[in-house]
Amino acid sequence: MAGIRIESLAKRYNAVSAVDGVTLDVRDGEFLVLLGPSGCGKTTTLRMIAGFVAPSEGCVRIGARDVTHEPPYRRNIGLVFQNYALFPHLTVEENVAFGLRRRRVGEAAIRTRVATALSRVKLDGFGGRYPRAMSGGQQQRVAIARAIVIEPDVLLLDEPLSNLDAQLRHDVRGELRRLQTELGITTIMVTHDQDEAMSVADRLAVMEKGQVRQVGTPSEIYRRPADRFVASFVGRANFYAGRAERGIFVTASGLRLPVADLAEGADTLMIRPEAVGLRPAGADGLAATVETATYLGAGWELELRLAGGERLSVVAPDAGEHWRQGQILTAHVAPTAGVGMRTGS
Amino acid sequence: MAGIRIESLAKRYNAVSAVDGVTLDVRDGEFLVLLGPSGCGKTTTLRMIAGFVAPSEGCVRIGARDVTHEPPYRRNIGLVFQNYALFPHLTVEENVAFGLRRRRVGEAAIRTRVATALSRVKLDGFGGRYPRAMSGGQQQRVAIARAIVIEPDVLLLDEPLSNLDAQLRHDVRGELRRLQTELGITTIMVTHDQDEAMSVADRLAVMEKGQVRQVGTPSEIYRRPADRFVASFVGRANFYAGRAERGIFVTASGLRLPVADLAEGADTLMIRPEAVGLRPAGADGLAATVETATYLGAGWELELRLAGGERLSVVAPDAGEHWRQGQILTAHVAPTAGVGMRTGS
Amino acid sequence: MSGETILGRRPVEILARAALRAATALVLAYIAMPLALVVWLSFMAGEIMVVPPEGYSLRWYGVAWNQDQLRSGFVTSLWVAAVATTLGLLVTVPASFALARGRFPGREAVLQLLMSPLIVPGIVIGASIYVFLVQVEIETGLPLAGSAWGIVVAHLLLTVPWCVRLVTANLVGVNRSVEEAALSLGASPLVTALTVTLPMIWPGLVAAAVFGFVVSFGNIEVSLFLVAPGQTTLPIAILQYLQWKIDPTIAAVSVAQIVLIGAALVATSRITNLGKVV
Amino acid sequence: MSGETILGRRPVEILARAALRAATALVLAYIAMPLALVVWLSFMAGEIMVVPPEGYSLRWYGVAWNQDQLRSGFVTSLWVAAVATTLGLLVTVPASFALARGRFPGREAVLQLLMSPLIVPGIVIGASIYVFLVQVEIETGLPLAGSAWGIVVAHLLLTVPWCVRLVTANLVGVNRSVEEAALSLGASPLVTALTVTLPMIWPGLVAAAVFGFVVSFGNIEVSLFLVAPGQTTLPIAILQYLQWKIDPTIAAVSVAQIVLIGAALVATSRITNLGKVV
Repeated sequence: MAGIRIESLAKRYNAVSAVDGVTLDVRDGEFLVLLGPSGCGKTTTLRMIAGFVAPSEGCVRIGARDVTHEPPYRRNIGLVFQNYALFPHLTVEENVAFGLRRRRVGEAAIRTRVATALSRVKLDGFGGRYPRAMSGGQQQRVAIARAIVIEPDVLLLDEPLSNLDAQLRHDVRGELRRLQTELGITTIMVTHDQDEAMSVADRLAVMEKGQVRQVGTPSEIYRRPADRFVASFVGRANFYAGRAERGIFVTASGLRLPVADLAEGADTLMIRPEAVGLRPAGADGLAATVETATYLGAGWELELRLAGGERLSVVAPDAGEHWRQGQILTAHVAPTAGVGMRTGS
Repeated sequence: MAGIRIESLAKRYNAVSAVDGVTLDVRDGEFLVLLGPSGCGKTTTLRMIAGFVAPSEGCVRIGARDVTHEPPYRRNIGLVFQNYALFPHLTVEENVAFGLRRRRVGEAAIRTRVATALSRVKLDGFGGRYPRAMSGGQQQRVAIARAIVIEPDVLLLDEPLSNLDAQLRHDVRGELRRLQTELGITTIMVTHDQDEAMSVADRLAVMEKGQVRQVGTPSEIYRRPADRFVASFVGRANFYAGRAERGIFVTASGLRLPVADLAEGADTLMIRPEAVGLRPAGADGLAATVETATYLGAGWELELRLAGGERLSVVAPDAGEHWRQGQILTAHVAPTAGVGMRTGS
Repeated sequence: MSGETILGRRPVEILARAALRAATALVLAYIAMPLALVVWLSFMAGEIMVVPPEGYSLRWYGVAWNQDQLRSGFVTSLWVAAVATTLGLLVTVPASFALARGRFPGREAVLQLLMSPLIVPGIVIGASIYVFLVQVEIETGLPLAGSAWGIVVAHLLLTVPWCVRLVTANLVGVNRSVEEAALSLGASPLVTALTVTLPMIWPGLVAAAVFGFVVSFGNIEVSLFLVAPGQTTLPIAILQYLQWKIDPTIAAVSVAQIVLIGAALVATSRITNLGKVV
Repeated sequence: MSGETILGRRPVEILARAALRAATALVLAYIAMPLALVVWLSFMAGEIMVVPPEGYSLRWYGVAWNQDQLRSGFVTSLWVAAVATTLGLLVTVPASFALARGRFPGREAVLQLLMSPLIVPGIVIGASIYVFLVQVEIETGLPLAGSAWGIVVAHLLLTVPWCVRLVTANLVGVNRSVEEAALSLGASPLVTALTVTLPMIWPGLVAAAVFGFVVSFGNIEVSLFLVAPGQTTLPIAILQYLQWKIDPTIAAVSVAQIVLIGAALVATSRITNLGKVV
């Protein structure tokens, strides 16, 4: 077990930067998620840590070891791929034993450790099967067993849940988190799915255009996003341009919203759709008209137009009302609901 | 424009039924969604309506016309595919004009109608491009324009949003619904995504194993699902076995829950996770212990264990609390939150 | 292993990679050798090919050009290959549609049948067709056995299986929903094939035509019994010349042929990745 | 168009489909014809092949068996093809790894180079190698020009490009992340190639071997100048026989060859879909 330290890591292809100076410190035993849209450089970063991409600049340290120039097969990492990447010509048992054989572990020890790893991922009794005879979820569990059985210093997961369907994704992410906690293994996972990232991570690193925009715990990132990009990537958000005036945010159209903990100099206000309360017309708050109302079972998605012309997206739990286009109501934004940010642009 | 009537439609491959007696009435101008997991027969049903699969039994009527034995090119349908299926060797304009040329419409009329169709999907000025030079969302809008420009009797959509990323999917589904309402065209859409289905449909038909399990409006389906399958496919649900006793549902472990509108004979109680209220320990309700707590930004996902040993999944909005494993609290289930059903098994 | 993966830097690892590169270079040199050898030979000045050569000249290109047999062989080969390819494609395209789109028993067996030009010895195919044509000639009086049409009939057996395989493979690769879109818009199956499917696979059609042409142009075995004086294909004219005299003339002819076919292949590879299509 | 799509039932539509089916049947019959013709000829009783035949007999199989030249040609061809294929695969596999996995300038050009056996006339390749071997023989005194090893050297030029293309195509098709998984588990590139990659592509290796064998076994052009009395390949023995006499003996030999190669192809297609791999 060991922490990972990445310093000013960069990868350029000709003139284009895929990764542009990433510095990260992953603590021993921590579960860090690299979150970002496709093309943000998160996978290239992971592949540089694994040794499949040579960095143009910077270095990678695993524990005390500088592995920047080590080939992948001397890094002692466990790797899990989106497409499982099992060896199709080997049984489950032989797949899991592969890394142990390369390490010249004795036959008896191999048998014990393979059995333990398979039972950790709840696949006892599946050892004799071939990967093709298993479901996607089972295959991914074999891949996880194969990666952890070698007791790697770090576990790297590249979109491990993307090929699974919704229900399975929900279950396997729970198992993955449980397993990681049990083993206490330093883990980096790459994903573009915000729910997935939030639900398993100790800390998130949100990436865009080859750079890390913000690092923090899920609640830090969601509640106090550093910028517009982070705010809208980890959830939905309404943004208003304006200025801060002693605890009150004044929008461009003159709307005055009290905001707790508002830094002077903020020029954008972010409001999460689920932080807005809906009240009958005439109540205390912002008068609003329903532009579209979409029923989604568990709740409603409303697009409101405020008196000043601004639009406000609201997600409200289903409380039995039936919202209709054209309806007039009051939107209540509590002082704790708004987050001021400086866009710098 | 015309309604669609499907009667006892079935498709068998050797001994296996892909579709097993589906009867549906789609009203003129209605937006009906066929919702179900993969392999439930929804796509085969759509393809029988389009004429790409010959039914083993039953018939398909569009308006007054029995089209069961008509080839697809004489059915006057508009079809939109998951993978767009644009003609790669033709420009956008020529793609949209294709169906009009087959109908021997004059050149001047073609130009006008193509321009109108492209402007309906907000692609004015894109006529000269080739599909490969456009984004996925734009390509799908071309496909929609190509389907509606021929003024088809019905519009069939086969997972039209599956290839788009999350944000785009959200936008395009809104546009799709708006367009359908404007044109008043009878529409059947196939999807496996419950959110997508709920947000666009006038009515849903939930399918499983080649059969329709329930037909109804989104709120009918979500609030009063006909069976366990429907309940868990259109959202998440807790189920408890037990029996109804004059307005009170008694679970197997002896828990007594008052349920409004409980039919005698119900043997299963369904509770939606977001219908459960969370209160401090000792308050009125069911005593519960937190087994896992997952923060998801907009809210929390909790797994609770009740006093009787039952598990209860709860989805709660984020109200600033930090829920932890082992915490004791009270779960409040309102009488309107539970739905009794007869599993029949 | 990968061009990107970080490689080991231990001496033995560096040595192993150098050895692999050397072996690869050797294999490639070996493959390139005949091409280089023929070009080299064609420029040797002396009548007897020796190493080192007596000198270099272009004279053998002139000699080749003045050989009537080679010139007329070139024209015959060109004509035969062009006709066999065109006819081959014409009958092939509909058959490929039936094979790629139809569902009928024995479909797999038919695709295996397309390997048959590989397993029946070409020389025997030629001889059989010769016997057959003589029979037809005796019965009908048509002068088939000695005409270039006899060669075309035989060469169709070379071009048709290649064309069917290539076109079928391309048709199988076409996204079916694009065709279904055309059908839903009111195009009949025939109109769909002509306005949608064929334009989509035309790189495959070009590849099939070029490949059929090249195979027909270079064939010697099938033609051997079907040529007649004045109706000889180029490869057989070359064979006959070589049996009489080995000098750089033939190397010069080969270079001309290589340039012709090479140009066709390069032109095609601008349209389609032949290496992938074939 | 599709096997499933509901078809039009108007008379003209039904007629069009019938015409398409008829054309397809005709094309297939034409492709199957040489196979059928050769088998038919081999069973004709008379010395002169006429239609209708004088009768049927197995006598030509006996005659063929007793022709020493054909028997020894068969053995030589078998030996040459086996050695050329084995050597070909041995040098091909490492080269294919370099081509499929390496990133170096001119990689595309190299893949084009693999088409060269198509564009250099086989007869000229054979003659060039003959000239070259004679030179080597004069210089070194090794009797290469008249030996079967000379034929092997020439046939390697047939098998190597096919093998490189097939093996490279198969390597390109291997999911890279499976190899990366092996590397991450501690396997060096060499160990990964031997324990993961080669087992994954072995159907492709079998196909390359069979294809190389078949191409070498049937080749006539390249061998023509390299054979010597007592070291003649089967196709050339057949050619020599046919120049002397046309009777069903050769048809009988061909049927034997067809059965042999056909069996190899069928056996291979149990392992791999040859039609797809090639």
